[in-house]
Amino acid sequence: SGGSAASEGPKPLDELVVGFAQVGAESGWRTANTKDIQASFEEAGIELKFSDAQQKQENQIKAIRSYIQQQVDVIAFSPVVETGWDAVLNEAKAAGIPVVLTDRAVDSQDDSLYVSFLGSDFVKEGEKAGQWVLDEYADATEPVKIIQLEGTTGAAPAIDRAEGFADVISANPNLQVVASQTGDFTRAGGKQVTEALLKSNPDVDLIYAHNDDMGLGAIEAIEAAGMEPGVDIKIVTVDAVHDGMQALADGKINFIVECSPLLGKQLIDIVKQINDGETPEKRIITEETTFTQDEAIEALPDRQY
Amino acid sequence: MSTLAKMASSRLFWPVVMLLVLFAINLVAFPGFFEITVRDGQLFGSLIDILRNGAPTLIIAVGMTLVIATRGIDLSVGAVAAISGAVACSIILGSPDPGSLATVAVAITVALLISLVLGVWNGFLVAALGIQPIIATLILMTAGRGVAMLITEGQILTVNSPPFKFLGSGFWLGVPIAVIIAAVVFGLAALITRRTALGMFIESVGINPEASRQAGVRARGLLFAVYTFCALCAAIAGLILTANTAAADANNTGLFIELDAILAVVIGGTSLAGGRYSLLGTLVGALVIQTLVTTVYTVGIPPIATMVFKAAVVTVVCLLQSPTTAEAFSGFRRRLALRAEKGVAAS
Amino acid sequence: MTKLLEAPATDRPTRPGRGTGTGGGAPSGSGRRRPLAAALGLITSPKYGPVTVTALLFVAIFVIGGFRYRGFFSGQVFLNLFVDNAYLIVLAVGMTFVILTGGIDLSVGAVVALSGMIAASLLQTGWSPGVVIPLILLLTSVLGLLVGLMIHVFKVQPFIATLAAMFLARGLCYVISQSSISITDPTFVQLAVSRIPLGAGLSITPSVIIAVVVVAIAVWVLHGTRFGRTVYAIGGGEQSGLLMGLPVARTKVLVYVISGFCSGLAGVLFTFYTLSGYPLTAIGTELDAIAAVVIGGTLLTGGYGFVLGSVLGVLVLGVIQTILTFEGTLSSWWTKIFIGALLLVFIILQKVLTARRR
Amino acid sequence: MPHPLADSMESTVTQQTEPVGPAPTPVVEMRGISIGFPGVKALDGVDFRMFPGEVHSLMGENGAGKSTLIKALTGVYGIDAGTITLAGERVSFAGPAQAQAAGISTVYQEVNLLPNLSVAENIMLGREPRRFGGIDWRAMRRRSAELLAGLHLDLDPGSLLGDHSLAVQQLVAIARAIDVNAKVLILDEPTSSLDADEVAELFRVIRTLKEQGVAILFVSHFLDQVYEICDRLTVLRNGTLVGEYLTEELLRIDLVQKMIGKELTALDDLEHKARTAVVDESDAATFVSASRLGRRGAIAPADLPIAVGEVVGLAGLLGSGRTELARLLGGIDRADTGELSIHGEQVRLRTPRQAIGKRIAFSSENRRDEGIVGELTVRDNIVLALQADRGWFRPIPKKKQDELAQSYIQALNIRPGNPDALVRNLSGGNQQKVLLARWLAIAPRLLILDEPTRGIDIGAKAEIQKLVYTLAENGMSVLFISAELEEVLRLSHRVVVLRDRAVVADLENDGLTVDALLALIADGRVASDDEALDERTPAVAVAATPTTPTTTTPEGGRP
Ligand SMILES: Nc1ncnc2c1ncn2[C@@H]1O[C@H](COP(=O)(O)OP(=O)(O)OP(=O)(O)O)[C@@H](O)[C@H]1O
Ligand SMILES: Nc1ncnc2c1ncn2[C@@H]1O[C@H](COP(=O)(O)OP(=O)(O)OP(=O)(O)O)[C@@H](O)[C@H]1O
Ligand SMILES: [Mg+2]
Ligand SMILES: [Mg+2]
Repeated sequence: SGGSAASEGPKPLDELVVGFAQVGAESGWRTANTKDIQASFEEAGIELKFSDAQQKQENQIKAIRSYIQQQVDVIAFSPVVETGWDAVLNEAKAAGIPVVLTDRAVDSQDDSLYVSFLGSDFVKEGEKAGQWVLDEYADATEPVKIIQLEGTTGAAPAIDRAEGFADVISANPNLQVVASQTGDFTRAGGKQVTEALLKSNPDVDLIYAHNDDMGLGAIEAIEAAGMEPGVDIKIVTVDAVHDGMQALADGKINFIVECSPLLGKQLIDIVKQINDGETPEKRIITEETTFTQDEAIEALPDRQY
Repeated sequence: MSTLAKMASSRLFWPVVMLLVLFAINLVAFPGFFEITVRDGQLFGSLIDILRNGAPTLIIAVGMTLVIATRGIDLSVGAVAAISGAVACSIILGSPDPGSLATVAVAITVALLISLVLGVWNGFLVAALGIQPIIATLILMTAGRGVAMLITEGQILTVNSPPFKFLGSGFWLGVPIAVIIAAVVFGLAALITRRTALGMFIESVGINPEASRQAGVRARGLLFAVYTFCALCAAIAGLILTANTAAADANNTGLFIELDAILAVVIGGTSLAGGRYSLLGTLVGALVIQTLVTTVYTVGIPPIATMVFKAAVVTVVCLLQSPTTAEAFSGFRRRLALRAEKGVAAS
Repeated sequence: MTKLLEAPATDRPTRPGRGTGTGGGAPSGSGRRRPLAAALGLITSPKYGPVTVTALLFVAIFVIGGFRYRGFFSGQVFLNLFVDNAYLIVLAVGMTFVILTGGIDLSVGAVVALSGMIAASLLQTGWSPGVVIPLILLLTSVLGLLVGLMIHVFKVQPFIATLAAMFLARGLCYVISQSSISITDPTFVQLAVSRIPLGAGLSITPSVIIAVVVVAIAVWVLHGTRFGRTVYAIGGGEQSGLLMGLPVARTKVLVYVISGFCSGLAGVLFTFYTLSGYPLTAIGTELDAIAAVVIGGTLLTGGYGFVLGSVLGVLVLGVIQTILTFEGTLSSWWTKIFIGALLLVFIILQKVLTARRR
Repeated sequence: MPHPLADSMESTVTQQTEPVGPAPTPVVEMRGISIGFPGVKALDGVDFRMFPGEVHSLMGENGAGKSTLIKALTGVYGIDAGTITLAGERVSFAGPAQAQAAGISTVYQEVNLLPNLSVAENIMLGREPRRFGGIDWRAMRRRSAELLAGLHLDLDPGSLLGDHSLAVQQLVAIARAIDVNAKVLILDEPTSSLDADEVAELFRVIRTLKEQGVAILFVSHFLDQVYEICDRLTVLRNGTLVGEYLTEELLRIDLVQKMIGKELTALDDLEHKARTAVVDESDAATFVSASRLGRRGAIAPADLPIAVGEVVGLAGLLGSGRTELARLLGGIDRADTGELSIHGEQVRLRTPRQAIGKRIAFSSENRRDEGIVGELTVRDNIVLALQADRGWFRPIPKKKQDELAQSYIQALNIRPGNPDALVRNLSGGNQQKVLLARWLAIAPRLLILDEPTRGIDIGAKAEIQKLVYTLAENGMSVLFISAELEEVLRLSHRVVVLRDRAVVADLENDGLTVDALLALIADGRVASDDEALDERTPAVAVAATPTTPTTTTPEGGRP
C-alpha cells in the first residue's frame, strides 16, 4: 500500500486505510464527533485506525508517527493544541502521506504540511453570539450586565469564543461584561460559578456561556436563586447539543450558536477526493447555523446528538 | 493570654485563621456575604453555598483521612465518584419510571454497592498483595474513569428525576440535603472511630505496622475496611455531585477531587506519614478549600491568576502552620517579654 | 514527618534476614552458587529483585507485542520508546532522587509546561536559545530550591509543598500566555527535526542523547558520591542519618533542586518534541513520572531503588502506549481501561515474582 | 547558674588527683546544663566533665537524663541554659555533624543506622575514601572489613545492614564510632544487646583507645561492666546531678543508693531464693509443647516443652537463633516444620493474634521497630494488645483504660507517670516497661520475653525479675531470653542452649553455673579462641578449661 496512493491512481475504497488521531473524549461534544466519524467510515467501507490521545499532544504525535510507520493512506487528526506540529507533519509529508485537520487548526507557517482543514471557526462562533446580544439590546439605554462563563483556561475554543464575542459587543458601550470566570466547560462548574456570581451581582441581565453545559449549569443556579432563566436572566450559549437544544426549546436558553461535531461525511468526501487524485479545498468550514427558540423546537425532533 | 497561647499552638489555629481571613476578603468584596435569608423555607446565602458545595469534598476527605492515617492514600476517589454517578444515572434513565422513589432508591443502592466492590478491590491490592497504595489506587484512578465513560458511552446522561435531584439540591428543614449527608457521614466516621477502638488501631497501624501486628491488630482487615469506607464516601460524594446538576458527566465528575481531599486532610493537620489524624481538622481543611474557590468567584480573580492565588494561600497556610514558624513566634514573644521585664526593672 | 505515602508493612523488609535463605547464617561462606539459584536470588533479593523483574517483564511485553502486531518487533520501535519519552526519562530521574529520600514531587508536570512557556515566549521575542535554556534551568532549579527549603526548614509535607509549586507553575503558565505559542527558532527547530543515524536504518534524536547523559550522571551521583549515598540514607532513616552526622539538610534541599532542574530540562526536551509552549500541556505527567519510578522498583517510602529501574519504568509505560497505538481500534474509554489493566497485570506480576517466601 | 551540689562536688572530686591520663584540663566540660521538654525538665543545671584518656560512666535510673545529656553535648538538642567547652573552647553545636567534625564520635542509645545500606556504608558514610571525586568502594570495603575484624566480627561488609540482628547492628554502630580519629567517644548503652564475648571485644578496643588518650563516655546499666572498665562515674537522678566519683572509691551498694535515692533490697531477696523449686513436669502440667518446630533458614527443628508455672531460659550467642525460636512460639513467624500443642491439643499459630488468643504473649527484643507505637500515648500502648484481642467494637471503657494504665505505671514505676505522654518521648528503659505492661495486661499464660531487661536500670531490672518470679509462682509460664546469663540462671527452672540456630542442650537448672553454661555455649569455639575467651569475659569469671555439659542433645547442625 503506502503513501504513493496519489501517484498510483485511485484505490478501491475497501483497501484504503485512514489513521485518525482524536484529542480524547473530554466532552459529550467530542464523543459525538468520534462516533460520527467512526460511523461514517464504517458506512463508506473505509478502514479507520483510531487512537485516543487522552488530551495529550505527545500521545497524538506518537500516534501520528505510528500511522506513518504503518503507512496508512491518509492521516486525519484534531490537534490538541494549535502549535508544535511542524516536525511530525514534515515526517508525514516526507513519507508522502496526506494529512487532513479536523475541528481545530494548526498554526504552521508552512501550509503545504496539510491538505485540508475541516472545522468550525471558533472566533466566528463568538461573533455570532455577540451579534445576537448586540441586536437584542440594540435599544438599551441603561448598561446591560453580562456574565461570561469561560471554557477551560488556555483552551483554544475558550480563547476564541471570548475574543469574537468581545469584538462584536464592543460596538455598544452599554454592554458590559461585569464578571468573567471559568467554568471548565462543565455543568457543575457553570452552576457553581453562577451561584457565586449571582450573590455578588444579583442584577445581571445576561449570561454568555462558552458551551451548552455551562449554560445548563447556570440555569440550575438561577432557578435555585428563585429567578427564571431565559426571562429574568437571558442565556446565550455555543454548541447546540441535545440537552441545550431542549432547554432552548423550553425557553430557558435564549440563543444557541451551533458548533457541529458531525464532521464524518465531509471528512469522507475529502478522503475520497485525495484518493481520486483531486485537491480538496484548503479550508472547509463546517456547515453550521444558529438557533432561536422557534428554530430549536423545529429542529429538535431530528437532532442526532 | 495562656488560653490564647494554647489556641495558637493548636494545629488548627492557622487554618481557622485562614478561613476567617478568606471570609473577611469575601465580606469586603461583597458585603452581603454573611447574610443568610430564608427563602421558601430554605436557607439561602453564600455561607450555605459554601457548605453545600464543599460537602462532596468533605465527605471524600473524611474517608481519605482514615486512609491516610494508615499511611495510605487513595487516588481513585474521583473515578469512583464518577462511576457511582454514572451507574445511578444510567439506571434511572433505563427505568420506565425515572421519577419514582423506588427507582432512585435502587439506583443509589446499586451505585453504593458497586463502590463497595471497588473499595474492596483497592483494599485487596494494598492489603493482600502489598502494592504501594499510590500505585494500587492509580490503577483504579485510570481504569475507573474509563469504566465510568463506558457506562455513559462518553455522553452526559441527563436525568429528569426529582427525587434524585433532591439529593443534590434539595432541602430538609431548610438545610441542604448535601450538607445533612456530609454531617451524617462525618458524625458516623467520628463516632465509629472514636467510640470504638477502630481509631486507635488505625493510628497504630499507620505509625508502626509491625508493632501493631505483633500486638495482635489485624492490619489487613483494617486496611480493607478503610479503603472500602473511602470508596463508599467517594460514591456518596459522586451521587451528590451528579444529583447537583442532575447529569452524570463521566469525564468531569470528581476530576482532581482527590487533590482537594488530600489537601483538606493535610491542612487539617493530619500527616501523610500516617498515624494520628484529626477529623475536625479535615472539616476545617475542606471548608478552607471550598471558601477559597468561592472567594475566587466573588472577588473576581481572573481565571488566569486563580492558580497563582491558590498556590499563595496554600503556601501561606503551610508556612504559618509550620513548627519552625511557631518557634520563631514564641522566640519573638519571649524576647518581647524579656524586654518588658527589663523595662520594669529599669524604671 | 517527611515520609510520605508509606507502603504497608509487607513492603518494608523489617527483618529481611529471617527465613529467606539469602543473607543466611554464614555470610562469609556463601561462595559460588548454581546459576539458577543465583538468578532466583537476584529476583528475590530486596535490592535488585524489583528491577530485575521489571526488566524481564519489559522484554516479555515487547516480545508478546512483536507476536501480536506486525512491525512491532523492530529496532526503531524500541528506539522510539526513547525518542518519544526522552523528557519523561529525565523527569523520572529527578523524581527518583526525591522519592529515594522518601519525598515526592507533584510539581514536575506543571514545571515542564512552565519551562515550555518560558522558552516559547522568550524565543518569540527574539532571545537566543543560548540564553533561554540556561535561564530556564536556573529558574526551575530555583523553584526547586524554594520547595526544598519549604520542606526542610518549614517542615511542610512534600506532597503539599510540591502541590503548591504545581499550582504556582501552572498559574504562571497562564500568566505568560493563555494560548499556545509556537517556536520557530532555527536552533530549536534543528534540534527538533534532526536525527542521529545509528546505521541499519535506525535513528535517534539529540534529546535521547541528552536523556542518556542525564541518566549516566544520575547513576554515578547516586552510587558513586557521598551526596548520592546520603540520598539513600535519608530514605533509610532521616533521624539516623542526622545522628550519623550526614549533611541531611543540604541533601534534602538539593534533591528538590535536582528535581526542579530535571523538570526544567525535561521541559526543554519537551519543547524540542512539540516545538511549542502550551499552558495546558503535561497535565498529569507527574503521575506518569511517579508511576515510572515505582514500577522501576523504587519504594515510595524511600531508601530502596535505582535510577535505571526508573528508566525501565518509563520504557514500560512507553511500551503500553505503543501497544495502544498498534492496537489502533480502542475507543477512548477502553484506552483508559486498557492502560489500567496493563499496569495492573504488570504490577501484580512484579509483586508475585519478587514475593519472598515468608 | 551554679548548681547546689557544685560545692560538695568540688570537695569530692577536685582535690583528688586526676586519676588517669596526664592532661590536667578536661576535654569536655559542661556547666549548668538545663533542658526542658513540654511537661518535663529533663536536665536541671547539670555539670559534667571528661578528661582525656579516661573512661567515664554516666549512671542513673531510666529517665534520669543520661541520653539527654549526651544529646545536649552533640548538638541534637539545643540547651536552654548552660555552657559547653571542648578542649577549653566554648562550643555550641548546631547538630551531630558539627560535633562529629569537632572530634566527638557517638553511638546513640537506639541503634541509629540505615538498614537499607550496606554494612560498609554504615561504617564509613560521611568520611568514605574517595577516588576520582567519587567513593572508592574497594577501599571502603577493605577498611570496614578491617574495622569489623578488629571487633572479631566476621561479616560481609557488602551485606545489607537490615539483614542482621540487632546485636550485629549495635556492633556495626560501634565500629563506625571507633573509626574516627576522635578526641571523645560516647557510647550510650552500647552493650545492651551484646553477649559476653562481644562485650569483651568492645572493652579491648576501649582500652586501646584509652591508651591513645581518647576520652570515653560509657553508659550502661550493667554494674559489672561499669566497674570493670570505668575510671570515674557521674551520677544523675531525675535530671539533676548527684555527684562525680572515682569508681574504685565508690562501693556498688553506695552507687545504687545514689542512683535510686534509696536502698535496694529486691535483688538480694531473689539471690537468696535460689532456683531449686521443682516444677511439676507431668504431661498434664505442660502448657505448651513444641516438637520438631522449625523454620527453614531460621531455626532447625527443635523440641521445647514448657510447663505451667515454669520459667525456661534460652541461652546462646548472638545469632544463635533464640529470637527465631521465640518468634515461632509467639506466632510472629510461621513454622514450616513441626508441631505445637497447648495442653496437649495441637494448634497452628499463623499470626500473633492467634497466639494472643491462646494467651501467648511475645515481647520483642526490637522495641523500637516491633514494640512501641511511638506516636501513641502510654495508655494506648498499654491497652493495645488487650484491645486488639477484644476486637474493635468492644472498646475498653475509658475508665478501665485509665485504671489499667495507672496500675501498671505504678507497678512498673514508669516515668513520667502521665498516661497521656507520648511513648516516643519516654526514655529507653521506660519504653521497655510500657511494652512489658502491654503484655502483662493480656494476662498471658505463656509470656515470651526477648531481652526484657535491655536498657533497664538496676532497680527496675530487679523489679522485673521479681515480677517474673511471682508470675511463675502463680502459674504463668515464661520463656526468658537474655544476653545476661546470670539473669537467665537466676530466674529459670530450665535452660535451653542454642548454637548455630539449633537447640544443643536442655538443662535442668539445679546448681547450674554460668561457667558451665558458657562452656556449653562456646563449645566449638573454645578450641580456637581459648585464650581470647579467657581474658575476654568481664561479667563472669570463666574457667579456662571448658566443662563438658552433662546433657547435650545435639539437634543437628545448621539448618
Ligand atoms: N524529645 C523528648 N520530648 C519529651 N520528653 C523527653 C524527650 N526526650 C527525653 N525526654 C524525657 O527526658 C527524660 C530523660 O530522658 P533520657 O532519655 O535522657 O533518660 P536516660 O537517662 O537516657 O534513660 P534510659 O536509661 O532509660 O535510657 C525522660 O523523662 C524523658 O521522658
Ligand atoms: N556474628 C554474626 N555474623 C553474621 N550474622 C549474624 C551474626 N550474628 C547474628 N547474625 C544474624 O543474626 C540473625 C539471627 O539472630 P537472632 O536474633 O535470631 O539471634 P539471637 O540468638 O536472638 O541473638 P540476638 O538476639 O542476641 O541477636 C541472623 O539473620 C544472622 O544473619
Ligand atoms: Mg538513655
Ligand atoms: Mg535475639
